Amino acid sequence: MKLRKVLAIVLAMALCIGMVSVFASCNGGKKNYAENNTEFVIGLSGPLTGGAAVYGQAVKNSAQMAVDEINAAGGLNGVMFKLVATDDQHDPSLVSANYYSMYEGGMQVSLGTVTTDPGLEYKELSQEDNVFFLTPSASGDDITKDYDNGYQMCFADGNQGAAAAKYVNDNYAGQTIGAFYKADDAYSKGIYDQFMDNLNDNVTVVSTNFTKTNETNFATQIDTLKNCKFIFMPTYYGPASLFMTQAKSIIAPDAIYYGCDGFDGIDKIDGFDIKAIPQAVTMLSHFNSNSTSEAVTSYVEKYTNKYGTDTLNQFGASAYDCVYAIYYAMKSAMDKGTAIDVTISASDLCDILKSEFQGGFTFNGKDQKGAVTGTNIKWNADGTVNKAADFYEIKPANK
Amino acid sequence: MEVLEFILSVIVNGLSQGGIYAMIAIGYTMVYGIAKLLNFAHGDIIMVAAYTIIVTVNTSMPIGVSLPLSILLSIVICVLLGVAIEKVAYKPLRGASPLAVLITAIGVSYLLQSIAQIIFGTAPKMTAKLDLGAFKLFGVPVKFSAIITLVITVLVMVGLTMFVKKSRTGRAMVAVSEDRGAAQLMGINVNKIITITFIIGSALAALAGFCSIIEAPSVTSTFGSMPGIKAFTAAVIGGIGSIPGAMLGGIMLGIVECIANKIPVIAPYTDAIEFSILIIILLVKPTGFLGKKRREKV
Amino acid sequence: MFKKFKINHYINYFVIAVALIVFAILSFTGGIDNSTTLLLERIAISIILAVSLSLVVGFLGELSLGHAGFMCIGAYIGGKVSALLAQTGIGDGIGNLIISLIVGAVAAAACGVVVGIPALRLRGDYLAIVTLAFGEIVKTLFQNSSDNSFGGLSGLSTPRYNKTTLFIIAFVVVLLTLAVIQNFIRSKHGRAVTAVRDNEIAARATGINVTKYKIMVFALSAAFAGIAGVIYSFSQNKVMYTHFDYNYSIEILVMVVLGGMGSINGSIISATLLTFFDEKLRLWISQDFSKTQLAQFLTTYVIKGDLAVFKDIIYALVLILIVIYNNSPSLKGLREKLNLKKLLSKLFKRKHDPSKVKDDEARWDVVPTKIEMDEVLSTDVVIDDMGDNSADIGERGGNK
Amino acid sequence: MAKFVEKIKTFFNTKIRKSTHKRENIESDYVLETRELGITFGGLKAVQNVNLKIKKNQIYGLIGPNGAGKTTVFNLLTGVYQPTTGAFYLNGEDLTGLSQEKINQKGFARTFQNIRLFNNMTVVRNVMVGLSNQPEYNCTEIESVLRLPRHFKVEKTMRKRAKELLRIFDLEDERNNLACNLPYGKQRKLEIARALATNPKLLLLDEPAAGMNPNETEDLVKTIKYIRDNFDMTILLIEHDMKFVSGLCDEITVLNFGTVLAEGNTKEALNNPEVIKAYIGG
Repeated sequence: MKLRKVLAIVLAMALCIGMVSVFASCNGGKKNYAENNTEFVIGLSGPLTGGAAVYGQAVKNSAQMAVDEINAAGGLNGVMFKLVATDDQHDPSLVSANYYSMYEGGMQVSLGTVTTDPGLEYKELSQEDNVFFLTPSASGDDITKDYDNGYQMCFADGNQGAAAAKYVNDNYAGQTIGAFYKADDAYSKGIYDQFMDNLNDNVTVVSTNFTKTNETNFATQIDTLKNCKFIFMPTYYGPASLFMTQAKSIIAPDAIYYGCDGFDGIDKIDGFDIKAIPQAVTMLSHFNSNSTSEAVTSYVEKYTNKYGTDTLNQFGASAYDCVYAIYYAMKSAMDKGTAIDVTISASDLCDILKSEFQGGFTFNGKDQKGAVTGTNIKWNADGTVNKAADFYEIKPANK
Repeated sequence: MEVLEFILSVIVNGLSQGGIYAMIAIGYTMVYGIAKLLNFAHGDIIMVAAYTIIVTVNTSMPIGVSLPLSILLSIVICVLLGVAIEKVAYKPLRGASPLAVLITAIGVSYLLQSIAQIIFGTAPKMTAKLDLGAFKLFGVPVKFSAIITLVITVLVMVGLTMFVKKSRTGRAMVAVSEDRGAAQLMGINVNKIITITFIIGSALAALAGFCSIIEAPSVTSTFGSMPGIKAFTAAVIGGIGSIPGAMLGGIMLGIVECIANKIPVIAPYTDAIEFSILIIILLVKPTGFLGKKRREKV
Repeated sequence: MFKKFKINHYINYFVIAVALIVFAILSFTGGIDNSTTLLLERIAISIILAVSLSLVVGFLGELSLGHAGFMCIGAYIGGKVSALLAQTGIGDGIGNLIISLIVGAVAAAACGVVVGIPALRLRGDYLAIVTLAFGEIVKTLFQNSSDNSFGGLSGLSTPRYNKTTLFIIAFVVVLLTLAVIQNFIRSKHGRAVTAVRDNEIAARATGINVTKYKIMVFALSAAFAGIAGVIYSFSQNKVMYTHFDYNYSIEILVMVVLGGMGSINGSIISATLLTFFDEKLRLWISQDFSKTQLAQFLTTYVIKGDLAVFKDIIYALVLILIVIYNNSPSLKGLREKLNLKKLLSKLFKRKHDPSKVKDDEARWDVVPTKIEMDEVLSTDVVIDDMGDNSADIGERGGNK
Repeated sequence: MAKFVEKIKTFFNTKIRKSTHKRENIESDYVLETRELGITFGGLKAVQNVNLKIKKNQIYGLIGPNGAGKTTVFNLLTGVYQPTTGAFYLNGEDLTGLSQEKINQKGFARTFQNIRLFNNMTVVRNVMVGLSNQPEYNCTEIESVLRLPRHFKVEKTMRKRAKELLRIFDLEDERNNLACNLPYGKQRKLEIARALATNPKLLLLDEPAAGMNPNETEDLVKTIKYIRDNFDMTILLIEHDMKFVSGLCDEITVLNFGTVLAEGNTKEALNNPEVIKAYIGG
């Protein structure tokens, strides 16, 4: 019995010491975690697995592509960039672990999160350490609110909803229109709420929504909207394409689907033949993969060659621009004489970038040839983006 | 008109959705009755079937060839997969605690989902070739897919009932589920019966996958989990172990789901309503509608 | 009095307390990172969940798949109380914390009683699906709550407790949980509960109040799950209902089963390890592994999704292999050959002889739990269901 | 349709059945007295009109061929089934319709035909479970969880008492073995010890000698007599072994097809031609 006790105590001690040595390998406090960096580290937290992984992968792939291009061209004054992407599965509760592992692993600047819900957690964490983030696609209105370290590359949901409401007010006064959105998604719900707020009273809206991330059967929703001639769809393209396929023969063939930037990529989905949809598909977006502008065609070509068309969408395009925007903002600061060392702390870099983004920095893509998601992009004082949104007809109505 | 429309759509959509649940539930209930294990990976077999069908249909073959081929292929693949799972993951655990088997089943389910993600990525796989259109019945649009599902369900149920009642193997299955030990003593090869159960269950899952696909032609790696849970609920409502019970439970659940979805006020609570019905039924009748009471002898 | 102190009963407190003290000192001297404190918080939450579920699964012998539901109630109710208190004079200090913990625990325990009632009539898989359904219902209710009650679809905003010290509180709660649950198990009441698990009919015939104990165990287990939920809500800015789906309940169940059912220490160890590796593996794959040649090769030629999927594959495979290895009847020989305990006792030339074991040293917590299928299937003696199956009543056959 | 109505009726009947019996205590000189005790399953009258009268310190046998309803009587007396007719009394106190736990606490303890031990618990803890309802070992959950002195006191005295009980059955050395690892004969004994631990007034033994060899049986006879003498116990037992019954029981009741065939003095009852006929067949 004695042996057992001794053994147990020894084991316990060993376990304690082992745990301590594993955990406590570095000393903390407010320190500069980037002091051993040999590259500029860009962080990203996005859904790489799970239901929303398409978007996370698009962002990760595109950001990696941009980083590789920058490095291939010699980096920033010879200093290379490195992208660190972590998986948050679109679950806000995983964000803090991701954030700290990146921050304490030397992250100096970040792309924030891919989606809005985790983004709200991310913004709280990053402002404590003063880490700059420019998110490609977390479009919630609250993402840039309250603090000054967060910026968006995509349109804020409120702006998109208001723009769509204006379009409907102008064209569908006195008529009944339909709306289809994902009720538990901050992006979809945010746009929808703003849309409803800005809508005139003389437009009647039949609304229907869904909540499950992997919902594939929209029979009920289609049934509700079957008499509408104009359907506003502030959802991502995945569910939208399913809706359209299933509604093909139920919704009137001369109806119009109207989406926001989440629609982008809908014509590229493998197995979804947009031409077989009789209705017109339109959207308001900052990125159109069919655009003929040089920046877009070159991005689309490179992305498709490397990753295929499955994940080609505005998320990725936006992320691609984000990396370049950060790159050019840093460059611009250096050109002004600000020293940016490779071991600069995240907080110091954040202050530099903040003054750039608020001091009239204009981003116009690689070599000033226009960005993938707009031209002459500027940022407002509240962190939202200031660029033009285009109205695209992805596919006209058949006949 | 509104009332007619409501009733008609509930009948058609509810029955077809219920039919899908019923087919999955039969798989659950048979495996449970005979192998005494809760095959948590059953829902993921539907996912495999759905991927198989979409990939086959998306090839350049004409739809007249690829569609029947895809159904056949999905059934074959699912049956092979089902048997393989049984042999690799469940058979070594025969005689072990049912909880251990349940955990293994959960592991298999995770494994299938992750493998699907690796092969097909996370973007939904879709097909444009499986749109069957709709027709108007009393002015109400009815999808052909719902009709096909209904036909398949009826055929499957009649066929299965006949099989269990009339064929030797079917009766042997009933015997094994009643009393495995006694069946073994009577010369029934229990291992063979369990394999056959998995074959039938997987084939039905493949058919359920086909029916789901023609209704909504898109699949992701988690395609089967919620239908799986719902079908399990249906099997329990009907009395787990009972094939007619699974049919009854599935169809009931489908209709409830359809009605709940039609009424906007309660639509968000659809899942809660379905699960509450389950709890209430079990509290009133602890073995489900058609379940057998097994009492412990004192 | 000291003679009564049985060290092997208290070794787990000892280990956790030492670890806690070490980490607390490190934390006050600035020796650990935020990522580590976060991980410690998560580990503490997992331990509380696993130990409390182990009470139901391991000691009462009932399968529960709704543990995340209780946690959800704790997180939402406790979080809401904490948010309300933060607006009043109490602020967000330790008083707030204690009140929220208590309210969350009580709310969850009340729901535990509600789930305990079906447990009186249902067993095994039937009860499992009811608990699963319960978890999903709770989730749906919070999902559809109005914006100013529990935040509905956008989740409930809760005050985030100081993150450098929350793990200390969390581990103090772990110790408390252990104290309550272990003391409960190692008392006449715990004996009664295990008696109900082993043979409910005999327990009734021996005068055990089965109703009382079943409901008590469900309530106790739910209360601690609720406490874990409250701590979770302190560790987040926002509580989202999506976090508490049935997959999470299953994760907790896996911790309990891998730890060895009916073994509290096993649950603690497996909860710690699983949480640790879950976190580390996720970060390792997305950060370090993805830079390797192998990863490049895989992403280019083999896989279509992200490497992050590998975590799930590893998890699933390990799970299957461990369970098969531990439970397969045909591998019994191999297991016995490689049994660590036996090897150790051979090393020390000690033979286990039960007749020489001192009473107080007989193990409480490691029992070979074996739920017989027929017992699981039976809904037990429900007198008003006698109906028409009279054939199997009586002593015909006299089997045993 | 008629069948359906019938089903609903029986459903409600079974629900109501519990409340139809009104408990009334009687004057009785017997430890156990049953009056017109009977139960019907569906249409089958499993047991009817059983009138047992067992005096204090008696060893009373309940015998009959297979399927005669002996165990059903036990199940009725211990609350596993609720009787459809009749009532039973312990020292005149009506216990009909009480739950199993309550009946045990009032003073009936039983063993089972197919042994039901707490298999994954040690032998001594099996007995301690039996002891836990005794007033002298009372200790609330709060006291246990907070480890107040009372908890330790109760545990200590309980364990001591459990060991004493085990010593009577020669099980003391096995006390830290798991119950499922005991040999068959010892499992039977342990079950009796556990029943005895609940401090009953009447001990019901369901085929205590089943599966035992002659030596063990002889031993058991001694033990049962010892229990009666030293614990001031009244015992009702079911048995097949005639030698065992005639050597042990003061009085017996013979059941066949749920009805009483003969009762009274052991020798006389066993020599009753009806009984012989029932056993030998005919």
